[in-house]
Amino acid sequence: MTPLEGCLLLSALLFAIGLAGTVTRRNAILVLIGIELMLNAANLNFIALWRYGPHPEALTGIMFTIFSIAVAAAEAAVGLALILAAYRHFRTTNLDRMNRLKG
Amino acid sequence: MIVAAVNAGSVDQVFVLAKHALLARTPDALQPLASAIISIIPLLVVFPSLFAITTVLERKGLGRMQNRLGPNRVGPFGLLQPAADGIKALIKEDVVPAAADQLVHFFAPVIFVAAAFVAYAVLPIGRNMVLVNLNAGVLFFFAVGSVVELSVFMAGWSSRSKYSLLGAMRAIAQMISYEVPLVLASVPAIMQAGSLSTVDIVNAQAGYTGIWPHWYLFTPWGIVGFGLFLIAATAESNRSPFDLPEGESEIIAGYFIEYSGFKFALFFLAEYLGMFATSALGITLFLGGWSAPLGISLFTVVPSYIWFFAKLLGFICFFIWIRGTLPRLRMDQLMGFAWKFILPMALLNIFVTGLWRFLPASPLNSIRWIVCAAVLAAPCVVLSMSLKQKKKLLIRTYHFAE
Amino acid sequence: MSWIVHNLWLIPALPILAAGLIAFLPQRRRFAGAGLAIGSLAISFALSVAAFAHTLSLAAAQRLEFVNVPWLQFGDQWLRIGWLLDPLTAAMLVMVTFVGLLIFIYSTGYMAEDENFTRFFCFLALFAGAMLAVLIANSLLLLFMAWEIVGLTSYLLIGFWYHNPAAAAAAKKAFLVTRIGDLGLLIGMVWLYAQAGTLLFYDHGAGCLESSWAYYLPAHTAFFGLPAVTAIAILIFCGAAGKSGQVPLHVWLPDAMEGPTPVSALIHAATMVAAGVFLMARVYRFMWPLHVAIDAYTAPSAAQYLVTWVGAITALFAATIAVAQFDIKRILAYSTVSQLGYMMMGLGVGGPAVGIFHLITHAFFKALLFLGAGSVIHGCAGEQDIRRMGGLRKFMPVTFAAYSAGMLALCGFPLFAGFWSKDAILDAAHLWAPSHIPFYIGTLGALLTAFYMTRQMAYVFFGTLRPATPGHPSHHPAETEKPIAYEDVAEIAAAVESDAHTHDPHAHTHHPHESPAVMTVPLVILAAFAVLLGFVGTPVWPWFQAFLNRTPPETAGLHALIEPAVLTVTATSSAVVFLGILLGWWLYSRNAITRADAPDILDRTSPAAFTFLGHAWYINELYGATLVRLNSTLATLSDIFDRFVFGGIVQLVSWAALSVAHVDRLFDTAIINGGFDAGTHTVRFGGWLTTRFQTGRPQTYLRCIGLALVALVLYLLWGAHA
Amino acid sequence: MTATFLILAAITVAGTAAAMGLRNAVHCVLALTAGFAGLAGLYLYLGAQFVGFTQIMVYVGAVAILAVFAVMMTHNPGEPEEIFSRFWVWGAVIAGAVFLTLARAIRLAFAPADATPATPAPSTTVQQIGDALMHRYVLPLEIIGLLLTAALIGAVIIAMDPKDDPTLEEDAE
Repeated sequence: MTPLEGCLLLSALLFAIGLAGTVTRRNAILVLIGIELMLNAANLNFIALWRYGPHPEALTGIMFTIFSIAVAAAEAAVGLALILAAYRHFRTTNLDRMNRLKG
Repeated sequence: MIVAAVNAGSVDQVFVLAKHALLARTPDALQPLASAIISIIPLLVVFPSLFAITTVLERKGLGRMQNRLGPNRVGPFGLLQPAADGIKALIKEDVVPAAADQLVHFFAPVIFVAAAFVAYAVLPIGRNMVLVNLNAGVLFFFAVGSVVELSVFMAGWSSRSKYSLLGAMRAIAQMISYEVPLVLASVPAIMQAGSLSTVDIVNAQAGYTGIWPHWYLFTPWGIVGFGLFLIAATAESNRSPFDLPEGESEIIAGYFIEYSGFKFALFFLAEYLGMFATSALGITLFLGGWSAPLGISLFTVVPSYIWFFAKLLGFICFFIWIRGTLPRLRMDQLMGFAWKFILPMALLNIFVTGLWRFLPASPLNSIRWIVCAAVLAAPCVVLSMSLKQKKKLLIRTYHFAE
Repeated sequence: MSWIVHNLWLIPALPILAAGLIAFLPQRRRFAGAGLAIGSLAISFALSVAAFAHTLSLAAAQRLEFVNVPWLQFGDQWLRIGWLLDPLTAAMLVMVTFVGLLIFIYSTGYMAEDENFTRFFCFLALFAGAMLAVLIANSLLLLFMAWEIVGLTSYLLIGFWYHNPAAAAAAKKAFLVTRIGDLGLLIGMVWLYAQAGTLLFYDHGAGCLESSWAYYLPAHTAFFGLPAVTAIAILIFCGAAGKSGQVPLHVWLPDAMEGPTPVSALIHAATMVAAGVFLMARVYRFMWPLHVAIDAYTAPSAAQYLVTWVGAITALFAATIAVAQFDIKRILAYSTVSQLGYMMMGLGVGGPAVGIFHLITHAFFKALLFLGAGSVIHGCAGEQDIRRMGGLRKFMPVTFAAYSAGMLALCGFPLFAGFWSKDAILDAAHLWAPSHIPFYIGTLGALLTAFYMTRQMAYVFFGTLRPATPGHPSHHPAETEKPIAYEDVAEIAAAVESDAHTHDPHAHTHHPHESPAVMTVPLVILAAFAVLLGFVGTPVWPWFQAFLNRTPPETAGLHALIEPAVLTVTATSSAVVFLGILLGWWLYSRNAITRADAPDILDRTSPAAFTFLGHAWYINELYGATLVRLNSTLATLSDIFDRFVFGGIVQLVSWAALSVAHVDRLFDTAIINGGFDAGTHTVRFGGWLTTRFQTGRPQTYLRCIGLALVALVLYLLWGAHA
Repeated sequence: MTATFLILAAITVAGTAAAMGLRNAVHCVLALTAGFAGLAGLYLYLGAQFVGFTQIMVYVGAVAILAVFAVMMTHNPGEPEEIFSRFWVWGAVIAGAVFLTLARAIRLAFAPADATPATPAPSTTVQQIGDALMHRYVLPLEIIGLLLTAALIGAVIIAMDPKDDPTLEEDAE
């Protein structure tokens, strides 16, 4: 089992964990975290494929990871801000109770 | 490394040579581990002792400033006071609040201290005396610094106490607010050196013109950057006048109220270590690290690590002096200062550094000087004006401490 | 053709414009409202005077000017309307604007406390404008339109206190009764248009009053051997009779006294009711078909007979009724009717000059009398029953003087205005070839006039004050029986007027008081005219008649008086007047009436006759028994017809429609709805199905996405294998 | 397949699994930081130094703190503590299925025979990354900068409660 394969399996596992958290947790913040996890799994894939790929000198993987980290940061900031606003409105972060469009 | 050791002064390189000698005697399989241990041990010894000295120094210095003697009972001139304190901390009962979150409560100081120590890995304390020369060294430093905040939060949250929580929140808010200017203030040096590696940065400042060193301090952006860095560092290490997190007067001791005994001592240690580390980074970035202040043989023969620690002591004294002098800020003043003055100035400073870099150096250095200084000075004045004006204060409500 | 003729239309236009403006004023802008109305009418008065002067400045022959403007086009020809200025118009203009102006001013005092002050002046101004339009109209159509507006304003003003049911009823009555007459007028107008093809009076020889038609029209005989023109004249007279309250259409005029007294004075005494007479004078030509030159001494036409007899009968009839009235305004109203009868009679026997002369003089002294009555009512806090007045000459001397002047003028006391004009009528009647009966009737009427006016004076101004005893005294045995009592009406009106005057500080004092100057000054002015105006038409110097007839005035000289025919008539009428006054004095003032509920003397002598007269010959009841009932039976019949014949047809149609609809509905429910229901059910099921997925929970969606991912990967794997 | 890799992988998986499984939200976040740290270690192990430090800085230093703050601010003692939603079994099953299929795909993608020679980690200095960012990837960099600015302002605006004092936004950062 090559290192690349290990990395890929690991990232698959991370992705699954993130997905599981996202679909099972009730707390919106943790759902957001699950999404972040899935993103990180993807990042790990990028890095691994860059590392063991045919052209390590081309920094594509790293660049993509950097950008995706930046995007993830922005996403986390906005997402958490949204959760705060929603909490202010619903007085809860429980997604099952946030299921009506009209306040 | 060997080569560097050879052509450098032997006194200067004594520790390096000693390390190599030790490594030569270890089996090759263990060499990496051995070298790591050999390099780490001194750090673990030196800086805590420096911490001990600093405590005495601070207490006595403050005492003098406040017209009192300070500790003078334990040992000659109370020099053994830190030992007494350490023993006291060790034998004291370790009280953990019943409601506390045991695990987190335990891990918080550990992580804190660990992070503080790890930060030293990239700090060159002398010629060829750096633990690891990462080519993203400065980034590493800041990354580790950011872990500190998390540990602070753990401490404050796990003790289940309003005061500690408030202290933690204040501390984190303050650290985050000042981490940005800290990083931005250090960017010019990185730009000028063209590298994130601390070693390269120091080497870039190693030379002399005549007797004057090439420290970044002696450039307009360097002065400004250093000033900003100093302020940000003071705040980052929760030192007075930015010591709101442990404001004895309002929230008794901030996030580690609920800690006692050795854990408390660990926090204390970690704070000081953090202060040392930040100061060391400042030295590395602007004060030419271990390089001598004047290019004369009388100075250059002095070993580099001496210079480094001398500068560090200077920093420490400066901090003590400040603490003894300045009153504490208010929260809104703190934040306003960070976001309305330091941040714009840092950004402007980066721009000016670029300017400096691309203006022709050789014929008319003075003109370059004047231009950059002017570009920096005018906004500085304006911003300080804007800071002066009175603003209406609102009642601050902590939404997270309900 | 001077400026004034071209801009004659301004005279009616200004008050109408003012009315429009006032209509938009808020109710509280009293001063602005009254100011607008009075100002506009004052300007109209000035213009009228200018017109009159202009007419005078012309030679007698061409004192006839007109302007015609095309109004609207139908078919290939234009319908034209226009205005004219001739002596008749000029005189009437001056009279109407002057009297109207005085009454407007008087109203500001009389209506001072009414909350609908501005509305009142809006109506008044509108009336004035319409009336002036009637006067200057050169087209029967325009005249008719203005005529109807006049009727409308009369309705509005009679019912001005619409919250009083009696007033509302009176307004309705006036409107309907005059409509009956106007229907005749309308028919006549249409017929005239059919015959003559134009409604213009004067149109350079083409107008329907001009010689060409005067020769042409009689050629057609309409029916019963009447020439068409005569028939048209009779129809037009119907309208005139309706407006001027001639028998049998007089019933609305006494009830019209429900309106505010200035209205009674202006509209129902001075101007509007005279419009009928004016109309007949305007179309007098139709009654003289065979002769171009107007000549009173030729074989009259049927229309002339009709006018004469109706006038004569009205004169006597109303006079008899007036004898037995107790409401001060009603007495005047009936005397108005009777005087209008005189005018008509004069018109019939003596031509326009005679009738219009009496109209002018009567306008002044009747307005004077009404305003005096209004002043009395005002002074007595809204009291209208003469039995509860008495001795007022001590309390309101000015009113008394003016009123007595008007009374003498009305009676035809020698040298007063009424004397000359009435004499002219009696003279003409006396000389009337066909019969002498109108003359005797007129003489008898004059006697009665003198009598009832004296009676009224005695009741109101002489004797002792008989204040209203609280809890109205049962007036009169007869009044208890009658179903609709004009006096009850009068009391309601009195109550309403006292309501309208509750702000008057003197309102509830039983102590009568003189009216303010704004009311008395017009009285004095009118009194002056009532005394003097007659002298423009004496037999000695019949200037006015000549003016109206557009003949150069000739001075007859004093010998005209002692000409036997004239002398006899003058002597007779004077004697009759003296006789009437003495009789009234002997009956009512010799032993003064002391108690409000004391029965009338005549009543004591012959109750039956008195009651009969008191009920105005039961004419109202007669109409109620005949016309109204006939009308109602007809209505019932047509209702039944409608309900069962037409209603049946409608029912059948509706049943047919219903049955069709039933079939349609069956089709609908069975086929169309079925189809749509099926469709909608499908759609709803689909919606329900999709809503299962649309839960609003992101996690559900993520689950679906996860499943999809699994499916995709599996598919790819198999693809890799294959 | 070295020990380092296994250790780091273990840390990462443990941390993330704990983050998704623990009851207390704060514990979850703390465990998450552990997981992220492990991930950063993996990056370092894979020779992506810069990315590793960035990872630590961004996730441990910023995102975790943010999440912690969010947890504190939205802590509602009144509401019942039910951490898993109703259909959590389904969710878990689906996640498991996803992992299994992916793993299967990966396993199939690598023929058991090929063992790629462990190439030495490519030495990528920060200078290279900087050059790449400044030349080849300058446009994405600008866009990212714009995005971050927008996100910053947007987050402040959204999280700011008009009723509250403006100092709230520093805390939300």
